[in-house]
Amino acid sequence: MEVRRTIKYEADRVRGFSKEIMSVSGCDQLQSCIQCGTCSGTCPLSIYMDFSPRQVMALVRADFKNEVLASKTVWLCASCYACTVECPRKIRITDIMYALKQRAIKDGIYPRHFPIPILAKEFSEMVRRKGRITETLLVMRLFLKANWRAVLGSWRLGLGLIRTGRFVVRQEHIERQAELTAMLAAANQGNGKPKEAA
Amino acid sequence: MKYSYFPGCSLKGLGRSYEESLLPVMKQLGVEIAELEDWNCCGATAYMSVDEAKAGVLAARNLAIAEKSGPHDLLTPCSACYLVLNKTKHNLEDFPDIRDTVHNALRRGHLTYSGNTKVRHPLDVLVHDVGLEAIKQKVVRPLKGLKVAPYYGCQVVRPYSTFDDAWNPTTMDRLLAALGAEVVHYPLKTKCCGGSLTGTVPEAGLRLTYILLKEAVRRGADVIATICPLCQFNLDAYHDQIDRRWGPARIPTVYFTQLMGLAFGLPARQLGLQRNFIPMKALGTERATV
Amino acid sequence: MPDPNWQPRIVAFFCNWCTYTAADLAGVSRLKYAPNVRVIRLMCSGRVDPQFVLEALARGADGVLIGGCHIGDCHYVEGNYKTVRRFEMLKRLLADLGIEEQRVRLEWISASEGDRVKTVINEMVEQVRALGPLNLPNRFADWDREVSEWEAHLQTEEPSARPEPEVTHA
Amino acid sequence: MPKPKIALYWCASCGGCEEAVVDLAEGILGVVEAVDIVLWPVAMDFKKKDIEAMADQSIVATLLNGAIRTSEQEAMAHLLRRKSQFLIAYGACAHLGGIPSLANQFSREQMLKYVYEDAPTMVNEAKTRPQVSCQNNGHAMTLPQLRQVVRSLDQVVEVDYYIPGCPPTSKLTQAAISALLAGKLPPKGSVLAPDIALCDQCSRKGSKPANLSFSQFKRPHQTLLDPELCFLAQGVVCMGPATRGGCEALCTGGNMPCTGCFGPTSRVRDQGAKMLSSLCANVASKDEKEASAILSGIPDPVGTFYRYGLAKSLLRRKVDLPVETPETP
Amino acid sequence: MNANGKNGELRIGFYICHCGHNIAGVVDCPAVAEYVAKLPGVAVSRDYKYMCSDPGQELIQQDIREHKLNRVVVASCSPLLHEATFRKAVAAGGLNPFFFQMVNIREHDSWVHTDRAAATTKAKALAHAAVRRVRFHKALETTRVPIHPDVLVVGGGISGIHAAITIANAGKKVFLVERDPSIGGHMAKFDKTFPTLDCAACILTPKMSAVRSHENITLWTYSEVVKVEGYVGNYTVTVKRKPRYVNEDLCVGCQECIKACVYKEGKFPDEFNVGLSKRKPVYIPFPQAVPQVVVIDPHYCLQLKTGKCKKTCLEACADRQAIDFTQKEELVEIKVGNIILATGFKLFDAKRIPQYGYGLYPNVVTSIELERLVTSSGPTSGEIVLRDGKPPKSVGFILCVGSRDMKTNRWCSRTCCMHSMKLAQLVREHTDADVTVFYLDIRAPGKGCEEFYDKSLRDGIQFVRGRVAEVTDWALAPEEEGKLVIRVEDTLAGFVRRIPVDMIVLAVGMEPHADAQDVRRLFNLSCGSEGWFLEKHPKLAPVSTFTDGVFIAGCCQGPKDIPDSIAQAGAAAAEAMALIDKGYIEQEPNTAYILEQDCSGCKSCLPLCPFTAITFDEAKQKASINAALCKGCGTCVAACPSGSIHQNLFEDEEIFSEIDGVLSYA
Repeated sequence: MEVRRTIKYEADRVRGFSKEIMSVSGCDQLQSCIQCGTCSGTCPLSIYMDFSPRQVMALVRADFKNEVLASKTVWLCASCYACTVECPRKIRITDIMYALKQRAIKDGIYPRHFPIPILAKEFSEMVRRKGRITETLLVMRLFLKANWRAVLGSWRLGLGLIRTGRFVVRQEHIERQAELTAMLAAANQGNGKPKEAA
Repeated sequence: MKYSYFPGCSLKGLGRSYEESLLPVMKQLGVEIAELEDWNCCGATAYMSVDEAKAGVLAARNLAIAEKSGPHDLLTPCSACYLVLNKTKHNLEDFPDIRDTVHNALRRGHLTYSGNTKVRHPLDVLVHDVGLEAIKQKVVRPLKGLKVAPYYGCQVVRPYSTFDDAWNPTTMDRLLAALGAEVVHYPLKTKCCGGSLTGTVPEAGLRLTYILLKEAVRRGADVIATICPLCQFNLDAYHDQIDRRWGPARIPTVYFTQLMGLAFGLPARQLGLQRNFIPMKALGTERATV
Repeated sequence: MPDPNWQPRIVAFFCNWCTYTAADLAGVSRLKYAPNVRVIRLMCSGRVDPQFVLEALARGADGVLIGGCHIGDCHYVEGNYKTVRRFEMLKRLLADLGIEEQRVRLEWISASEGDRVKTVINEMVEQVRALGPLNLPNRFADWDREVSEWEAHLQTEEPSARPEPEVTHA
Repeated sequence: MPKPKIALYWCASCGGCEEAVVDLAEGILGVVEAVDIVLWPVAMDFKKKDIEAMADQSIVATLLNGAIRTSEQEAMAHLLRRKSQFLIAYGACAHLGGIPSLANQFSREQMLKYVYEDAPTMVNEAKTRPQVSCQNNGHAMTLPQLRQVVRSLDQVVEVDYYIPGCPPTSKLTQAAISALLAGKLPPKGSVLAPDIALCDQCSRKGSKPANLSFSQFKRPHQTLLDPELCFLAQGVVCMGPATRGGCEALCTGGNMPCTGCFGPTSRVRDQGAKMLSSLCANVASKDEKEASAILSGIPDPVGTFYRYGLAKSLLRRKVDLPVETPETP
Repeated sequence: MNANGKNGELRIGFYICHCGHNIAGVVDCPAVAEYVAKLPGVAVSRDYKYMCSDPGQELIQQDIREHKLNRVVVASCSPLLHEATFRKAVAAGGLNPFFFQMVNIREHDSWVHTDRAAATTKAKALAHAAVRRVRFHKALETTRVPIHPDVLVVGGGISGIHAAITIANAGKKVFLVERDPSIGGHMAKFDKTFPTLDCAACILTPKMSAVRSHENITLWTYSEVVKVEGYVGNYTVTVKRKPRYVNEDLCVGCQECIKACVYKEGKFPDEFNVGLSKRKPVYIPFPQAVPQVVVIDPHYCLQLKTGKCKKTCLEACADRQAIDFTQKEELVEIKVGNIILATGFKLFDAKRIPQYGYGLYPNVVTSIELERLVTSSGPTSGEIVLRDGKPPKSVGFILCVGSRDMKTNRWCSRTCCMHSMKLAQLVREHTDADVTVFYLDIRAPGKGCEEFYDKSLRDGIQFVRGRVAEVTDWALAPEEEGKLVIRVEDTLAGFVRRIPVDMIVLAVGMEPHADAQDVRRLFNLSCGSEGWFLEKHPKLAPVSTFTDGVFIAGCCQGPKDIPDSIAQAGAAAAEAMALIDKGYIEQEPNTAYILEQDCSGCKSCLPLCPFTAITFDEAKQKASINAALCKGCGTCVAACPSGSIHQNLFEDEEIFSEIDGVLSYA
């Protein structure tokens, strides 16, 4: 029988992580979480998560950065905002999930071969280059990156799309791409003022 | 009545039949619609997962263009776009930090946004601006006896919507009733369809879709009416996988605008009904073919 | 030149029943706010004589805050109505005499609104800080320099011997 | 035994106070009998040097009228202060700054520019301005310097007594002089007039209702003034309640509301603030907007409440005017 | 004005209190003492650990004697807390108590600032202000105003009842005014009470009849207070008595009229059974109602609505003739010295949380509805049944419905945990249903309550920690068919669960009455941001308010259980009686006065006084102030254009000197 030690030592905490997350616009309410579980109860996907949303709140508040960023939970959030609307402490849980996703991607800590972060990256890449998304092309890229077997898996779907004339192959794009690129570049410099590590 | 129009990527791709039905319906009701010049992807949920600042800028560019193009509200059919644009609007109001960043970036494109443009969903506009009475006027083929499950999905009613309740919205119910349809009590009307998870994590995403379909069938609906391209795709396109996993729960899912079109007597083809995987049987196609 | 370590000086007149009590509550709740405000307790905001506001400004206050019960809640039925009306005119008078409107503020804060005391005081301190010092005593001195220097000049000009005054009465 | 020496001098004033002295009529003769007038520019030919020649404190009393707004007036004030045992601020201007101190709402530059350039009646292409000093074929000519701030007498030199009014009445002047000569003077710094507000002696007092509140303010020219009824009851601002009596209610008797020339009572630090306070408190509306509309019937608070006393008010002057560094005259 | 009145040379004693660390922790007290020592007129300047302690006060008295002090300034906490204490000390030292001034450097300084330097500077300025101010203080006498011995109690719930009886037993006259047709309030609806499970009716009914029979209690039900004038000791209260169309003196509660009513069956929702049963237009609220007098409901009675009715009730009451359709609403004016408010609370409306399906699913009920179901006198005579009449096999209790929720009510309603456990145990008694309680935290701090929680656990009641997300009627599993499904995260087990039940009980919280704000205005009280009436001090004066002579008891001050309500009612009664037995109240001598020789008779002040304390003496042609009527607001003082009105304790000179003082920066 295989056993795993689950005890946590202080060294496992990444001090300041909770502060960092709470400093994100709209995430400060996390402080007043009472661990009631409304978020998990409301969440349609919590039943597939390794940590429930409530546990994620607890982990963040306790600075268990690595545990949170490595968990599937944040990636299973479909942004339906049910938790945010229902939370009795008015915590913007969905936004906290986003804040966590961003950090996971930044630090490269997220479950390997897990398609969602890859989708996110491919998506933003396509927007950055073309200004618009062409879903079918995006999905193809995703399958190639994440797991090419899926392409075979869903050939029927593909055919169906072609049959119903929903399979677009011409990449959509905007006219003033340069303008957009410049703006996105500017976004990096933030508000001009110095910003604390985020 | 005049509105700027932000189609969003889906309505040019997988969700094109949404646009195909929305535009003629609005035309019938004498609502003027001008597509936003050089609009870009709203960033959807995916971009927000990568970079909050850039996501804000993406969305704000559209708001800025809309504001420049005139004093009209911005009509936004896609739920994701509706949410993202509204969220950005709110963030710009609530958080100075984001505001500075975004304005700073907008300046690079010689754009400004002062927060005037309102982001509106067609459902909101149809029921509150056009009005049910005006819509009833246009109905030539009432959807008599058609049992419809009104499905709103998540992002139009949560969390920024101001025109209906987040838990038990009724706008579409009233609209469908006005078309003569029989509205099925459908308590899952605001449950999540699985979003992009249907593709990325089918065992999770598709199950949500399945539950929605099964419950609609169980409650005797002929068709599910939706207001979001992604919902429509998920509920319509995955039936064979769903059959394999949990058994059949076949029921057509169409855009509420398509039902309006039918009631207004427009031909089914013109409303893009032929693009459905699961076609609208009985009355639906019947009407469609006359 | 504005002194870098200048701090706004604000005199507050709080009514005994609502705002002063609210300030006590803020204390009991250990709320933290800027130390620039000095509170003077009156029984009612209706006791705030416009002279008090002018005196405070003339004596070096950079701002004056008046706090009373919400309209309709006055412990003395309608004292605060009188306050509103006086304040309205006082603001116009001050504007005519070159004192920015944000330097004087009238707020209704009920006994339970300790947090409001904190917010209002912090807001006001920042507003006044943004306006910079009023410091009338200094300005008076500046104005009168033309007199004092001339007086000094006259002294030097006339070193008059002062014989015994011939005190005369009819 | 020599008659006590008396000096009369005028600074920034209209001359009305001189008239008031003359108005003593035969009373003046009594005075002239009793005293020896050593300085009275309006009536007699004495020069500054004559006064300078006198020993300090050799003048028993100087009645100085007018506000102080030039370097020369300051010099004279100091000189007369030194030469007099009693310096008496005579009239509203010396007492409170008077009408001239309404100039304290403007900077010197604003005034000079208006008077020498912008005034419609002014023709002055060269935009010439008075110079403090100028050379003219070898002679240096000087003019007194106009101060930035108009002042009451006691803002320049120590004052022993005040005789209020614009102008003071003969009664008060007479009384003051006799008291002086009789050496029966109240404590130093007193205002030599009754310390009770005008209403006390106003003939219209009885006509004021007990429950008077204001739903509208009218200015005298906007209405036909009732000759008996209390002005406030007519919605016309009358400073009487906030103004020291002793004027025999001449204005209200002449069907004009009191404008406050006698200044506040000894118990009030700021006449205008007090009048404002009592007027506003009695405005007949509990609605902020409505009340403010009613109050807009008083378009010029400074001119209304501080017509004679801006210099001596708590704020003294429009506080944000630029301060120029004094040039030596 | 002579700075020192007739008290010879000025000798001020200054004392700054450390208040342990409360003040000294932030303010440098010795530094302040040294600073003040140098101010003119200061003879003694000391800092001390606890000025309000006996040795602290003794210190002042000693100095008054030894250093011939004629003024005393104490810098410590808020004058609202200890001014009286120190004035007594000063008086005991042989000085007029009003030669004293207090400086608030705790609530207004050390507790709200962290910067030691800034806080100390502020303390110095405030002290300086007081030292300058106190020079102008005069010897004053407090005036005594007699107290009217009668008391008004508003609200006939358990708190009001207890307060009324307590005072009446002490031989004082009490008016008890209740809005509803009967007293009894919420408690009358309860079956049993936690944690003792003794019968609510058995303990309440005797108290109710005691009210009815007590010779010192005047009971006015179906009545509301509409106007309150006056002040502590002398309130004039107007009470509106709504017409019940039945003469209270003639009706004996035989209920013949009810039997006779043209409506053979009850047709209208019965308030007492929270709509679970029906009543007639003519009714008695409930069997033990006090008074036992019939009410006729004008909204439903045919005669009163349409004027067309056989009036069978009149015939039934022919011999007594108690029924009187001509009755009109009447206003009664009473004089009382003290008022006790016990207006209670209202229950949270469960419809405001649609997720729980109240109003949508018939078998989702509120705790009070279940309460009525378990009561033997209730609509089902004690049977706990579903709407279809069958007993439930499983019942779920959802706690914190409308409590601890920023979207509805932030506060904890304090009783729902215990109340729900009580009901859960009763459900176990009456049925063989499985009971699950969904809770956030079980709060059972009261005496015997933790034991009660333990009993519930041992009774086999399931406890799931988690806030229920939703109640639905759609099944995902066979066992869920036809049931109500609760979706919740079992936060202790750590996963989401779906739990099917037959009946769901929502433990709805307490909230202030919808008209709490109006009532508050009526009695000139303050409300907390939530709308509960605000007590004068959360610890030291929990039943007093900022309006002297008005006390609060029970849930109108905040959620509480029966024992706490009764305790408060007792306390309020004691406070009122303390005032009554003293016989008078000392009035702060902060009244305004006019110096006759100064008044010009301009009449500006006359319209300003809401208490008509200012009158005009036509003979003298001058205004004068009646000190007995003056409340000391000072509005007229600020308004007197010639500065001829003064106010004791708040003289212009005192305030001007304070202004100068607070602007001194050292």
